Amino acid sequence: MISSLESAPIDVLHWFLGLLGSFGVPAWILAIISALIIIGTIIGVFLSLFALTSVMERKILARVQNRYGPNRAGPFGLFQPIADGIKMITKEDLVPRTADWIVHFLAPVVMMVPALLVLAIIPYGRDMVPAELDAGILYFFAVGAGTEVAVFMAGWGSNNKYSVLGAMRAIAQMISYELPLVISAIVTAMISGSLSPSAIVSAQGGFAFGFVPQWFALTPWGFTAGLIFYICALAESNRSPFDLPEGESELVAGHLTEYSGFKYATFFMAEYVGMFAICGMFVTLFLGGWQAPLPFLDIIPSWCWFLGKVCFVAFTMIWVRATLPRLRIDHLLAFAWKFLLPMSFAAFLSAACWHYAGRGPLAWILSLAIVGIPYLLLGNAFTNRFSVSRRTYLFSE
Amino acid sequence: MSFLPSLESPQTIDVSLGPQHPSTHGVFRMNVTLDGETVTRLQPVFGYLHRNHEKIAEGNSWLAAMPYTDRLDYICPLTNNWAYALAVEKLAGIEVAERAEFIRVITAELTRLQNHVAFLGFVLGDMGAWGTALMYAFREREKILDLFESLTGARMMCNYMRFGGCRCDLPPGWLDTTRKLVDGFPKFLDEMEALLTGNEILLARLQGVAPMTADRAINGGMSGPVLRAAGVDYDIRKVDNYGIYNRFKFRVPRGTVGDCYDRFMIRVLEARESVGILKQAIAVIPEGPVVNPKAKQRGFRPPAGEAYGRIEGPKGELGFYLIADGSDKPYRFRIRPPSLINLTLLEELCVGTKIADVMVILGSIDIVLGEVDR
Amino acid sequence: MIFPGSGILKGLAVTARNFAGSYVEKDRLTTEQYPEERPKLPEAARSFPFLVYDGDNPETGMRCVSCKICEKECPPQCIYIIQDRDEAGKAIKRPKVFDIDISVCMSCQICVEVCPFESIRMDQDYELSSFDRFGSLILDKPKLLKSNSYYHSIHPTEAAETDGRIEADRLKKEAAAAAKAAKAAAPSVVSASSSSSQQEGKP
Amino acid sequence: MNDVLEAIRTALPQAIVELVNNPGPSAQHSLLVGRKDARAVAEFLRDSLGFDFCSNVSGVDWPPRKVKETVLNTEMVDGVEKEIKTTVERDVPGYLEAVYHLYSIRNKTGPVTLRVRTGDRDADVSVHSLTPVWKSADFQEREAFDLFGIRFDGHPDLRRILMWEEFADHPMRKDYMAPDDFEYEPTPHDKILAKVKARTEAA
Repeated sequence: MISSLESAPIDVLHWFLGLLGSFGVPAWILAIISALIIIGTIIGVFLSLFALTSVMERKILARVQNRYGPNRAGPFGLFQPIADGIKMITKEDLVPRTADWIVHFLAPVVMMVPALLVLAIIPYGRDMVPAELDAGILYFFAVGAGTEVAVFMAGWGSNNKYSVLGAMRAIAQMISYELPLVISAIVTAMISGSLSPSAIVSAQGGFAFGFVPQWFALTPWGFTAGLIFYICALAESNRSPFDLPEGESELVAGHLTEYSGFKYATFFMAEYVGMFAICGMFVTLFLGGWQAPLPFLDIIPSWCWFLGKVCFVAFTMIWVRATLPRLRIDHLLAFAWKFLLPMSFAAFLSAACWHYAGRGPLAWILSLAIVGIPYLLLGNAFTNRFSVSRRTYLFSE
Repeated sequence: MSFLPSLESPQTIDVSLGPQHPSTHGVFRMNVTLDGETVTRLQPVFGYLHRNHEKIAEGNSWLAAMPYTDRLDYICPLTNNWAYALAVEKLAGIEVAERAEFIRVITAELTRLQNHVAFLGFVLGDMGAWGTALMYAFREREKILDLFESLTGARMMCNYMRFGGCRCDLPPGWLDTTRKLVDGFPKFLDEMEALLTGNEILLARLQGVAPMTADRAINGGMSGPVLRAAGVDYDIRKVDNYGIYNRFKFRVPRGTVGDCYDRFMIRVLEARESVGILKQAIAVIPEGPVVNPKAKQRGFRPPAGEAYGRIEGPKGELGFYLIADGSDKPYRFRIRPPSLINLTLLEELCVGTKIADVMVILGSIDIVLGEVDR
Repeated sequence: MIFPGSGILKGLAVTARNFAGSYVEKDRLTTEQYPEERPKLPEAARSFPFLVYDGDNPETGMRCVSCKICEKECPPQCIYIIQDRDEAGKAIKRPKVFDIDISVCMSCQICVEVCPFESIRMDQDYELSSFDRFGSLILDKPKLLKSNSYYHSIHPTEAAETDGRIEADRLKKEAAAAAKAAKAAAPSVVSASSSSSQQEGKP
Repeated sequence: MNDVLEAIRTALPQAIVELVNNPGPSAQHSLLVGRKDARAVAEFLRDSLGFDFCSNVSGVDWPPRKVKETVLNTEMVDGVEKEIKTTVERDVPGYLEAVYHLYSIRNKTGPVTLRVRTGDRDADVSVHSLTPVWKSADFQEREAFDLFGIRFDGHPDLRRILMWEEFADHPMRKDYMAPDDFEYEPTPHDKILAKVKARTEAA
């Protein structure tokens, strides 16, 4: 039973394909059908996850802010996404008269495509990778960069000043954060010796002392690289505190100002799917992918672990969003280039030391020092650079 | 892309921030010229909420102007009431009942508390913190508004002060509820400070942004927390000793740099001082009538003359300049709106900063459009 | 600052505490779930004015004598009164038309304060929204008139005080009338009873 | 106030400055400064006497009026007028007035009230702007210009502030008549309303 639950999705697929095969369907059609089923399942899972998250995000934000959140549509407000969807679809689709309507129309599509494409290489469970690419990570970042074009298309095509400002910000931000994002991901590839996500996940298998999982996030270099990856993931998916392109309080809605109705919903959906993809990548690279955190928890199927971890990371993103104010554009860029980039190099070095110092206590000390010292130095220099200081105030009686 | 060329140069774009904009605190509008993200010119445009309050008041009786003052700075109606009542009392030489003076101090300091905590929330909203701080602030403000409702009958449009006193006495148990709230308030301020004042992003966003020297602040007519943040020790509660403020011990905080962070922190510190004043006032409030029985409300005709009365409102110096000609209507009714005059230096403060800072600077000045446009 | 990022972590701790606290502590969640939960209004709460009548008949028990002081004092001038006249065209102390435009009214309570006949009072009904901008927001006399017992149910303390004042007034008037009656001859009894008839019918 | 007046008179002997008595209980007397001397007096007040804070600038409109007795008159001309006990009607020409309330933040004193009068309120409405002296007068002088029509010469940016640019009149003047249709604006709903009206009339 356990093994069947573990491989249940694959078993069902194989059973279905076998059934079709017994009717004499040629193999190449079977391959296409198989791919279509996998694609359909993934899109279905992620879109329903998106629907669930859009309501959970609002509920979590509300609870952080001591409110109830949506609780009118259906039990606990769970049908809220359906209501939202109906609202979005029935709204008028406005296109400004002076907009470049082709670009304006294409932007949400271009936004959606890479968000869905990158889902192909993520290992969702044991032996559950839709497309087993040897250079999966490379593919992920290469395709993921496509969203930048979409954001810029949206900003430029709208012919709105707020949109252009938002698009300019988005380009500056995404390109700056792409660099530390990739470098921090490369660190894991370096340790595990492969660019394939499945190989990276299996490199994190096993337990030290029998109960401590050997996830990369639990090593000094992996923690640093993971944190950098996480911060960059926030920035790449335009989430608070890096939501400058939308910049609600400054730029109204940034590149989305002139979008309404279903186009807006597509953007919204793409952003959430993109966020899940990058969360999935984060889980794959640093949190042991689909592996259970403790040996005896193996009884729960691996794909459940994967989804659970993704949801946890998404929850922390919502939590961060509820807490932090937005950065300013110059701080944002300085943070990327002057702090995150050097720190990701430090993580790089630290990982190298870890590898060559034998992954023992010495390696711990060395790699901790290599990331810790730059962190304190750089961090303090960085905060002083922006004259961040505690102040004393004078009182007069 | 076919923007109209900017007035300044082809390198810049003109953006009209407002009057419909998420964070201009109402229908304020700024015509901003941007060079990239940097502001090179900023021109405030007023009047979208103008209803000529002064003309309305000049056409009504002296008493009938009182409910209109609620609608000036609708976040803090009770201090507006007090400023008007104070000016009229100066004009006609009316004594204020002893108990009413205490009630005025208590309500005014409660108003200051709720204004300042709401301010913290609004500034964080302007910085894009998704309303978390705002909701915490409103959670506490709600309790103060409930107090106002049980005292005056309305949460925001209180219409409570009268010439020579207040409209009605405190309901039974009101002081106990207030004491409980005041005692719990520092805990809430601690929570707010833990959330906000150490946050590196917030510090980077506020510190060093738009500093103001003391001389410039005085010449520009800044008042209230904005003036004190610039390092000027000037609190009308201390200087004019209006009401009975000389009976309470409190300190006046002042900043050193005069930037957004100082303006932000001055509010937190002032809220803590207000808690102290409230505790003292609740402890010693005497019994007695709440309105001077000699003061006439209906058909009130002050002797001919003029008076300028001002108080330290939560947003700054709120003054009323009244001219009476002996009739039952004000001859001239002029409001000195702190929100409007504190915007005098807005352009100076904003030029050279980023567009995101404009919202923070505007937020740190703390305006309410009801008062700016009147 | 020794440990960069500590302020952010502290902030995250505060929000986490609030997130968990909102499920546990009742006073963190201040929202009222409106149509199901209704706020308990304090006695002083006010919405829009209404007219008090004594007894059961709104027309005869009306306290309003159409003195038009409220009309004159109303800051936004939302009260409109026409005095009633008998067949002979003589003015009688009763309004024929008494309209309050509550789309203009700003709930300031000044009409209540200036009314010398304890007739106009503030209601607490806040569910007044309607689809008709002009018709249903102008309250006419039948809509405005509400019984003294209703007044007692929304503002018990204030209503009791008002009744006490009216009672004292009546007693004073009766005493004056009695003194007058004692001073003069018999026929003045009739006028004494008629003068007090306006304030009859208190619960 | 008298010592301020003395100080001005000693320092600026050629300036026209006179004390305007305030008969009311507030006893806030004011200084009436000649139009040409306002700037010099203001600079002297700021630099030498320390009145560094211009709190309030307000316009006042005094339309032409007939003065018979001292009863209805205000404090502006009282000091002079009271002595003449004749019942002859006298025309006082109308003028506009800009009133400045000054405080000293350095010395914590004030207020000193400065009044500057224009000539005829229709033809000759300019006074010197004090914005170069106190920046805080900027918006307030614009407001006085907008609502009263006082022209402030030397103001850096004298435009309407509250009313829109195309607006012609000055609404705070005493003789301003508000148009009675200012809330009406034609909307698409007018057609619907007309249709509804036609239908109800037909029925």
